Formats: sequence, C-alpha cells, structure tokens
Amino acid sequence: MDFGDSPAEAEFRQRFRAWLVDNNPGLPASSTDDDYWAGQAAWHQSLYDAGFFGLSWPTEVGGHGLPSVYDAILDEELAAAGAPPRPGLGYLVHGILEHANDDIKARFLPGLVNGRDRWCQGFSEPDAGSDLASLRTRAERDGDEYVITGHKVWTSYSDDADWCLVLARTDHEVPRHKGISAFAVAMDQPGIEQRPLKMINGITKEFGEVVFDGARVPAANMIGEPGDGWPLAMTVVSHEREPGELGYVARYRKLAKELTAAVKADPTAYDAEQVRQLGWAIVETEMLRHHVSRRLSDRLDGITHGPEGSVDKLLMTWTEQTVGHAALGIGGADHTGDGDDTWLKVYLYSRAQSVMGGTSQIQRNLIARRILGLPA
Amino acid sequence: MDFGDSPAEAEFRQRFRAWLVDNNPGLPASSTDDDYWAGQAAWHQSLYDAGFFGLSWPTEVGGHGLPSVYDAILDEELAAAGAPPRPGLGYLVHGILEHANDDIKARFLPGLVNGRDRWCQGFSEPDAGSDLASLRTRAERDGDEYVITGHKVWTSYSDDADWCLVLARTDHEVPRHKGISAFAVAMDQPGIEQRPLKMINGITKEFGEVVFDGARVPAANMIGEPGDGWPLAMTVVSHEREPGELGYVARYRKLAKELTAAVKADPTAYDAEQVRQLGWAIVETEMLRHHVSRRLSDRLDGITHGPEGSVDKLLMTWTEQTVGHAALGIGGADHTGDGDDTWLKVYLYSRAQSVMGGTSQIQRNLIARRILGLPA
Amino acid sequence: MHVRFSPEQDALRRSVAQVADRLGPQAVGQLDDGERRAKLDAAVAESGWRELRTPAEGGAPWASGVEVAIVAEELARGLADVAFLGPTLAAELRRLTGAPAADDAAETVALTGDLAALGSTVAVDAAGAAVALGVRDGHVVALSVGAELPPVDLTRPSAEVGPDAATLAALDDDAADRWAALALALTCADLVGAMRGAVELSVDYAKERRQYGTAIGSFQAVQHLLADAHVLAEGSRSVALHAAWAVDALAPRDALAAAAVAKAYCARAARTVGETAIQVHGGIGNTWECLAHVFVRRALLATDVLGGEGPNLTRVLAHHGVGDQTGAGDGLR
Amino acid sequence: MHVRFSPEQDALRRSVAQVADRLGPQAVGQLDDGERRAKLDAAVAESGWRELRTPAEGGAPWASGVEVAIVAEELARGLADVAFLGPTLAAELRRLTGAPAADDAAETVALTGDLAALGSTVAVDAAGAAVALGVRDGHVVALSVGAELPPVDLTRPSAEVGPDAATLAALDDDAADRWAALALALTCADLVGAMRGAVELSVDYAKERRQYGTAIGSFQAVQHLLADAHVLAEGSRSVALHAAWAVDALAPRDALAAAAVAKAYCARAARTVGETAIQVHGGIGNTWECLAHVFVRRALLATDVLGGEGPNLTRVLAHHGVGDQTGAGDGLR
Repeated sequence: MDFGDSPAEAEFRQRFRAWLVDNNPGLPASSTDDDYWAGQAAWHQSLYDAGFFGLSWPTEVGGHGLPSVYDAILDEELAAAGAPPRPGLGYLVHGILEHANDDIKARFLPGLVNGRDRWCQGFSEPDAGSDLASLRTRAERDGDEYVITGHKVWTSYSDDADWCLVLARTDHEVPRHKGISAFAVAMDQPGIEQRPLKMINGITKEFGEVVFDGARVPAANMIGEPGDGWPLAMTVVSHEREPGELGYVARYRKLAKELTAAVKADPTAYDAEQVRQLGWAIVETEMLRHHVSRRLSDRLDGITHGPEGSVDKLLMTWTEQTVGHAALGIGGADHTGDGDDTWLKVYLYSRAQSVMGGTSQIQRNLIARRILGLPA
Repeated sequence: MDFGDSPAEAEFRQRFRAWLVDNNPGLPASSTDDDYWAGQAAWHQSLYDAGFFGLSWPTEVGGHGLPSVYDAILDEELAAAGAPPRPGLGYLVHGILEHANDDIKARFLPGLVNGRDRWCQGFSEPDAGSDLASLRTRAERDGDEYVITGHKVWTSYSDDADWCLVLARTDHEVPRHKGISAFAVAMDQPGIEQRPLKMINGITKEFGEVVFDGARVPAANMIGEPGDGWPLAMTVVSHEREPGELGYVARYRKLAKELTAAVKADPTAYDAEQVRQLGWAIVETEMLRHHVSRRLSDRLDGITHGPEGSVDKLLMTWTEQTVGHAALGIGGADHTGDGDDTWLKVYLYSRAQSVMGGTSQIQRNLIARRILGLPA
Repeated sequence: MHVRFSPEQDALRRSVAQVADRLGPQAVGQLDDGERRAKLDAAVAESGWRELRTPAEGGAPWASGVEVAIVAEELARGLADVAFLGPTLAAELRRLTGAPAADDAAETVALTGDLAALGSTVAVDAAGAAVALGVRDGHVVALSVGAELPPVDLTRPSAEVGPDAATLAALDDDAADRWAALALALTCADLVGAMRGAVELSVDYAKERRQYGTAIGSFQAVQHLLADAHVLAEGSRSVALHAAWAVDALAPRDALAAAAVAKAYCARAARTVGETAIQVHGGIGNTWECLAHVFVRRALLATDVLGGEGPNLTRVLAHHGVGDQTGAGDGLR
Repeated sequence: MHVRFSPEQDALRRSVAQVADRLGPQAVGQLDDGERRAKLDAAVAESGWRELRTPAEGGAPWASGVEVAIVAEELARGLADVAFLGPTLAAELRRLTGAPAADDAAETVALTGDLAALGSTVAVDAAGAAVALGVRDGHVVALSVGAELPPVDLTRPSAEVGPDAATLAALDDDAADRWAALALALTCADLVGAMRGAVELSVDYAKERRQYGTAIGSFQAVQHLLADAHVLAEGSRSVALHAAWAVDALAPRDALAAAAVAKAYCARAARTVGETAIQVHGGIGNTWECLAHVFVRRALLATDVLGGEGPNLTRVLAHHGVGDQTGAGDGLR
C-alpha cells in the first residue's frame, strides 16, 4: 500500500512538471467556450509530441507501455500546474485494441493516439440512449462495402472528426444485441450530414448529430466480426465510466483550485454556505483522486474491473456535481457581463455527467444487481 | 388568503395562551424517555378537561366542532410556550367516525376523546408492514363473538391500552384486501399477551407487540360490516400521514426552539456546520407550519385530500429528519454522561418517520401514480 | 386563518395562466419570436398586473402581496418572457418612499452586481424599461437603462444602467425591509412557478419517452425523482404563499423574516427540481432545445435577486437571535 | 504508486476478519454475552494488534498506519466489542512523545468532553483499561480510569477519569499533528468498516424480506438506496486508505490534512449509510433488536473522536488557506 512515487515515477513526475512550465496552454478545465475544442486538439498533439500522451497504451500504437498509475501522476501534475486535463480518448483506444484485428489496429490507432486523426463515436440515437441495444442505424452489404443509413446523436467532436466509430445493425434476424456491428467510417463523404448540437451551456462544438444517408464504408473497416458490435460497445462504455481513463480528476482539481483562489482573494465576500461548498469540492475531488489511484493500481496486478466501473462513474458524477455546485455558489451567475460566465457554464455542464456513459439510474441498477446480487 | 386570525380565532388563541401559563406540564417534545408516555396521558386529560382537546371533532363525541384551523392555532401556541404537542389520536377518531355505526361511536368515541380510555392500533404484523393487505391475523365467528388469533407489531401504547383497534381476516375466500374486518377488542383478557418493543433510542413504552391467542370480541364490536376493514384502514393510515392531524408541527417547533436556545446560550461553541443545521431546522419547521395551515384551510371549504396526504407525509418526514440532524449536530451524542442524551434520542427517533404510516418509498409511489399520473 | 384563494384570486390566477399558456414560449425556438413576445407584453400591459403595487387612495397598494405572487407564479410556470418583477418592484419602491408617480416611461429596479440588494449596477427584468430605480447613499434614485447584458435568464434580460442618477426620495429602514420582503416573496413565487412548470414538463416527457420498451415514467427511480420534485414544489408553494401574505400583513421586519424563510426553502428546492427536470430528460435535457434549462436559468435569476440559500439562512438565523458568524451577511437587512 | 495491500497486509486483513466473524456479536442479544467478549478480548490480546504502534528499534512503530487501519476496519465491520482504538492511540502517544513504555496496565486515551481533541475528561474505548493518557497544559498525563459512562457506542464503553494526573512528557506540535492524523485515520477506518458491515446486513435483509409477494431488494427504490450506500462505502475506503498511508509517509501537517479530508468524507457518508441501513430494514430497523442501530452508534463514536464534518471541513479549508470564518474552529490543529 503505497500512494507515493517509486524512483521511476518520481523521475517521470519531475520531467513532466518541468515540461509543463513552458507548455501549459492555459485552457479552461472543461468546455465552457467553443474555442476550447480547437485548443484541445493542439494540446493533445503537444502532449503526444513531448512523449506524455498514451502513457499506458502499447508502444506499437504510439503509447508508452507504462503502468496505468502514470496517468494518475500526470493528472496530479496537470492539476497542480492549473493545466487542462489530458484528452480522454482511452475508451476508443481500448475498444479498438480489444476488438479489432491487427490490420485495423495498425491503420487506425497511431493516428488516433497521436492526435492527427480526429475521431468521433456514433453510438447513441434519438430513440436509443440508455437503451443502446434498440439502435436502428443499419449497414447493408453492397459488394466490398457497407451502406449506412441512420441518425446518431451525442457524437463528440463530429464536426472536426475524420473518422467515426459507428454502431449499426447488420442482421435484423437475430435478437437485438446480437445483430450489431462496428465500423470505422470516414466522415468526409457525401452520405454524411453533420449538425452541431447546442448544449445547455451554449457550447456547440462538443457534440453533434450525424445523419448517415447512404454513407459508404469498406467491409475491411469493420471492427471485429459481424455481430461483434455489442461487446465492443460494452468495452467502450465501461471505459467511459472510468475517471482514471478520462483524466477527469485533473479537471475537477483544476476547478477546485481556481475556486479556492477566488475565495482566498476576497474572503469576506463569501458567506458560510459558499465556503462550505468549496470545502466539499476540495474533499470530494481528493477522494476521487485517491479512488482512481486505487483502481489504477489494481491493474498493476492484472485486475480489471467489470461492474465496479459503475461505482467509479457515480463517484465521478457526484464529485463533478459537487464541484459544479461550488462553481455556481461561488462563481455564480454573472449578471453584470463584466466577467465571463465560465462558472455558470461549469455548473450547467456538470449536469450531463449523470446522464452520459449511462445514467446514474442505470449505474445504480448495475451495482445493485451485479455487485450486491440483489434480485431483478 | 389569510394566515392571520379572525376575531374568534384571536380570542381562542388568547384564552389558550393564558391557560398554558399555568398548565404546561414540561414534557419533552417526543418520546425520549419512558416516563414520557405516562405524562402524555395526563396531558391529554388536562387538555380535554380544560376544553382544548378534540377541537375539530363533533361535539357528540366530546369534541368542539370547530374548524380544523383551530388545531393549527393550538399547535402554534404550544410551540411558542415550549409545551408538549397535543396527543395525536385523530387517525383513530376519524377511522371510527367514518366507518362505525352509531352504537360503536357512542360506546367508544367519548372515552377515546376524553383520554380516559387508552387505545392502541393492531394493524401491522411481522410479515405485513408496508404490505398491510397480506395480514394473517384471523377472526373466526363463534356465536355472538369472534375469536382472534394472530401477532401484531407496532401497536402504540399497547401496554397501557384498554382497547385495541384490530384488523383481522374474516373471510379467506375473497381477494386479500376484501376479507379484512375491524374490531374494537378489549385488551384486558386472557387471550392477549403484550410484549414491549424496544426502539433504537431505548424507549420501550411507545410500541409493543401483541399476540392474540383465542382472544374474544363481541360481534357487536365490529367496526362497520364484515370486509369493511380495508377502507377503515385506509382512512386511518391517510390521517396518520397528516401532520395537521398529528400535531407534529408543535413537536418540531419546540425542538427547533430548544436548539436555538442552546446555540444562543454559547454561540462561539458552535461551528458553521452546526449553525447551518439549525437554520434549516427552523426553515423547514416554518415551511411545514404554513403547509399545514394551507391543508387545514382546505377543509373549511369541504375539500378533503386523498393522495395529497403522501405529499404532507414526506414534507413532515423531511422536516422531522432535518430537525433530527440538527439535534445530532448541535446536541450531539452525550459522551460524558453529564447531561442527558435527549438530543441523540431525538435524532434516532426521527429515523422512524420515514417508515411509519407507510415508508417514504410507498408515499413516492402513491404520488407518482395517483397525483402525477405516471404509468404503473 | 383561511389559507385559500378567494374567488377573485382564483379568477386572477386563471386569467394569468391563460395569458401565459396562450402567449408564452412553447419551445426554445419561440423565445426569438418577437411578434409573440410583443403580443404577450401587450396582454400584460392591458391587464394592469404591473400596476398592482402602485398606490391607491391612502397610499396602500391596489392589491396585496398575494395577488402579485399569483401573477408571478403563473407567469413563471409558463416561462412568460415579459416584464413583471421589475415594474412591480419599481412601483413598490415609489409607493413606499412617497416618490412621485412615474411618468409614462416603463420602469424597473437597479440592483447591486450580484443582485443581492438594491443598488445601482444592474437593471433586472429590463425588457422595455427606460428607467431603473435604484439606491445610492440611502436614497432612491432614477437611472437610465442602457444596453442589454448577456442573459442568464433567457426570458428576462438584464441591462446596464447609466451613470447619472436623479435622487427621488429617502429610503428608511421600514421601507427598505418592506420592499425587500416583497422582492423576496415575488422571487419565491417565481421559483414556485418555475418548479411547477419544470415538473409538468418532465412528467409529460416521462410519460412519452420510451426506453427498454416502456415509458421511462414507469421506472420507480424516475417516479421517485418526480415525486420528490412535486413535494418540493408543494412545500415551496405553502411557504411562499405565507411570505406573500406577510408582505402587507406583518410588521416590516417580521415580513422580511417570513420572506427569508421562504426564499431559503424555495431557492434550495428550485435547484433540486431544476436538476431533476434535466435528469429526467436524459441527454435531451442537456441540450439547448429542451425547455428544462430555460426553467433552470429563470430560477437562477429569481434565486439571485435578494439572494438564495446563504444570505437568507443568515437572515433567518439573525431574526432568531443567532448572530451572523460569517463576516459576510448583514443581519436582517 | 501501488495502492494495493501487500500479501502480508491481505493476510492480516483475513485474520482480523476471522476473529471478528467468529467472536463478534452476531445479534444484539449477544452484546451481553460476557464469555464471548472475554474470548474476543483474549484473541485480540494474543494477536498483538494493540501493540502495532509501540516503538520498535529506532522509535518507529512496528507497523504503519495502514496495518492499524486494516485492523480497525475489519473489527468495525464485525462490530467487534473489544478495545483497539484506545490502546493503539495510547501507544502512539507514548511513542511520539518518548514517554516511557507502559507498565502492564491496559491503557487508552482521554479526550475532551465532546471527544474532539486530546483532553482529560472522558476515556474512550475504555473496556479493561486502568489508565487513560490525556493532555493537560500541553503535556501528556496519565489518568486513572473510573466508572463506565452510559454508552453511546454499544460496542465500546467510555469511562470517567480520575482527577489526579501524572505528567509523562511534553507534547510538541509535530507530535500532536501526527497523533491527530493517526486518530482521524483510525476513526475513518472504523467508519468504513461500519459502513461495509451495515451494507452487508442490509443487502442480506433485502434479499430475504418479502412484501407484496417479492423480495424488497427487487424494488428499484431499495436497490438504489443500497447501491448508493455501497458507492459511499467504496469512496470512503479509498480516501481512508490514503489517510492511513499518509500517517507515516507525509510530514505531520500534511498527514493531518489528508486525514481531515478523509474524516469529513467518511463521517458524512457513514451517517447516510447508517440511515439507509435503518430505512431498508423498515420497522425492524427502528428496533433495538436490529443490528442496524449498533452500526449507527458505533459510527457516532467514531465520528465524534476528533470531530466529524464540521471541524474537519474547517481543517481542510485552513490547509488550503481559506481561513476559519466561524469563530469556532482551530485551524489545522
């Protein structure tokens, strides 16, 4: 039981800390501004080029083959420097790594990891949100290609994306989970229309809707075999639930740090309720940091988690929403137009965490049934 | 819309306030001590004899035939004087008033209202709590009598009771709700064994278990007709959910007042979290007071509430538990044995409010289905 | 004690509800519909609701705090994007201080930058207003209304105020307390209306939206979220009605204390109810096109006007003799 | 960074769990079984767990805060009614201040009346203790243990202390911080154990108890209450383990800050989890015979030792440079 650094870890920490001094791009901690996403892409490439991205992924795909705990160290240093979090792409990388053949991995993973290729994820549909297995997008074989027709929503960065990981139904004869396949679909083609989705905090660049109307994808771009879409989706979704994968601890710590600075700068301006909200933002963020260290350490011993990801997701959600409440309480709504309205946007953004990657209700169902063994 | 007193109400308020000066028995606000229940009986009779009990019940049974809002005025004055709440027996009175024939009403209600006869309520069973309709106590006809066999729990004051309002199954051939009848059973007979039930705050006098093993009750003591037990139970339970019926606003206000006095007596001894808990105890208690005034006023216009009782019950529960948290936070656990442990007991007692009279889960089900119209 | 609407109050409630339902925005896209908004404004102007707190003979207002709260609640429930809070509070400020009646120019009030008190920084609910009544150095002043500010509440714009102030009248403590009591009671009614609207919106969605082959409103988890939201709205309504009644019925400090109790309760409840509305709508609830966030944003403004949980808990505690321990509150005022 | 138990730590955990499961109370009625309690005490005495913080060569303890936390967590999970917290903290106080080793008499610690700091008013976890080490005027003193007090925690009695105090050693700031860090980390572990035990008890009950013809654990509302309780226990475990590690690995003030973070989190979580346990047990959960309240009462003692949410949030904020605004806290110490 050691939360401290090994000599190698300490060396890495020092090296990254030194690099950060000159390379902190000064972005906000989450998408409160549409410029953020362009900055994120540059930040991804900057981290990659300096050797600080994909730490725990295989070297063949551009990663560094380090234990996952290095991600936690990176996150701690990012937060300490007030730098933005690392782009969280692990869910896509793991989905492809675990389910694709070597050809797909070799063709797609290096560009995904090095940030030169932008990817989006075409899973959810207007009538298939929590109930993903009811998706209706279809892919029909036409020679060496499939033709895709359907409507996806919540496709992150779809406007900038070069590629989309699309789930589509290839077999209508089998039960609903079984007839789904996954494809890497090029976004730059006539059969695809992309529309921005405006979020409640006004951001339009994070999510989009994508309409596939006869888009074409080579059969060789199928990830796995026909019908393998569901297990791939489960891999992706389970990684989407893991704060260690997403690097969100750095997000929350950066926010808590900025809120602390605001209160310290003018302590008499804040009442007991606001100070209390700050206290809980700090406490929960620290809790999550240690929880992630514990989970990432389990991987050192080869332990991978199944339903425990739902525990992590709820802790992450509660932490983000506690930080969001502190942001609203302390930063408040800007009624004067003087400052910016970042804190209000942080609050509004925090509400999505209890929906995306599976609602909090779904996570609780999974915990009750699969961890606690309660009857259906 | 008038929260203020009419001239008649103001006169009543003054009269009661003057009486209270000399007649406040100085009991705690809820059962934190086994002596409390003996004191409650004397308090009931004292209120009755002075003409301040059963304000809204018919004069024929010893009430005063006043509008229900007089109960709210009485509760306000009790709380203002730091006097104990009025005994809450309205659920039994209404159950009998609404479902019994004139003979039963004449025989039983005066003694119930004047406090000379003590009553308990034999509804719940070890395997029939929330699911009351599954009760298994049975009453079998034997000439002019019924013979009762079964096991009841949560029978309030069963050790002192003269009478028990018993629900028992009289017909096993019909669906479970339909075969239940209600009886007024004399407690002083050989076929009844009473055992105290010790609550988590150590109190043993409030609730008991009652085992009926061949207890006898005249058929003339049936309340209503055979099979009328369920509608009677629903009347009783719905009144048990109403804070206006139970007089609990006075309980919570008295507690909040005592906690306020403790903090005012030594303000530097309490931290921001404790002061905050006090603030919410005051705010929620005030909310509940006004809510009860609103509900009682509806009755002036002849409006009776159905599922809205579940709304009242949840507001009452949240208020009691907020007061309970303040009691724990401010009064705390007494580790020195110097003072008394009233506040710890108040906290522990507050936890039962989300179970008795139907769990909070049941109340939410009723609100969702019967008020909001959500599908089953 | 008769905590029921009179027949006249019931009729008022129905007529406000009709206007809000007929002319309020039914979808986010309709917020930009200037023609609709002009019709709504005309209907409200014609109704006389904005003049309920102007002085009748003897200086008393034409209507009590209860009538004003009824209007505020129903307008909020329907997300009516029309001036009401601002003009009403401006009229009250003139009435309480004996300032001369306004000329024809539409008025609102100016508050401090955080909206927590009367001031001279931001004009709230400023649609169509030319003048904002604020306070400087203990005196009521008239300020010109400038450019609209980036909106927090999409239904009620705030605006800059000009630097020049014409002094109208002195503001004594009783008037300040009475005014604050009305401002708090009004924002409570606004919050109650927003809660009711948000619950209705969410219940309707939960009945329609299907996942796993069934309406999501049949899941106990969703039912309980909505049940709790309904209960919070009902409790808020009771305490807000008391505050509205207290505005004219109690002494100024007691009226303010009653209002502070209500505001602390309603502000906390509204945050939870708004979050429930977003949650029940799932992904859709996090998009701009869903009305859930319009309710949330309206509640944010209503919360901030004269403060939410923190400042009002401080007021309540001070009223009960528990001193301000935070160094930031200001007691009852 | 390797946040996993070593094989030795795993083995320790298993052996404590075995003792607690074998000799701890399986029902409320067994709390009065003196024979069982004597066997449990003998097993713990034999194990040497109470001596983990006595000094080895060089003055370092035999085992780190992590081992001590492992023992505390598993004992609490099994509601073990045996002295551990008190003797461990007494040994740590001697070790840190260089006070001479205890003679054979069993020792515990004396705290202030509210248990929030070292003091000389109440001896906690005093079963079998003859001596309580406390603090007066900045010095560690030895006090005699008197009569047992009415218990809050049914598994660990508190006791009066005698008036006479033998001064043992000075207590400097670093030692006081380090000691407080261990005390907080230990009580966090205790809370985590109580939470785990309460969740297990409640899950088992929810699987068995039937209403409406089905196990209550099949209702989504009950499932979600228990799922949240499990998540709170898991989050608490992570932050409590960090605090336990920090006791010896970080500088005293940082160790104390880590412990305060953990205690604030665990205290709040434990209150909720305990209340969930009572709620899931329904009527039965509100009776003395149900173990739910024994977990709640154990958690109340663990919460109060060195304080719960309020004092520890204050410590955390002070560590981050946000001053004490309440007039009641005492910064990091």
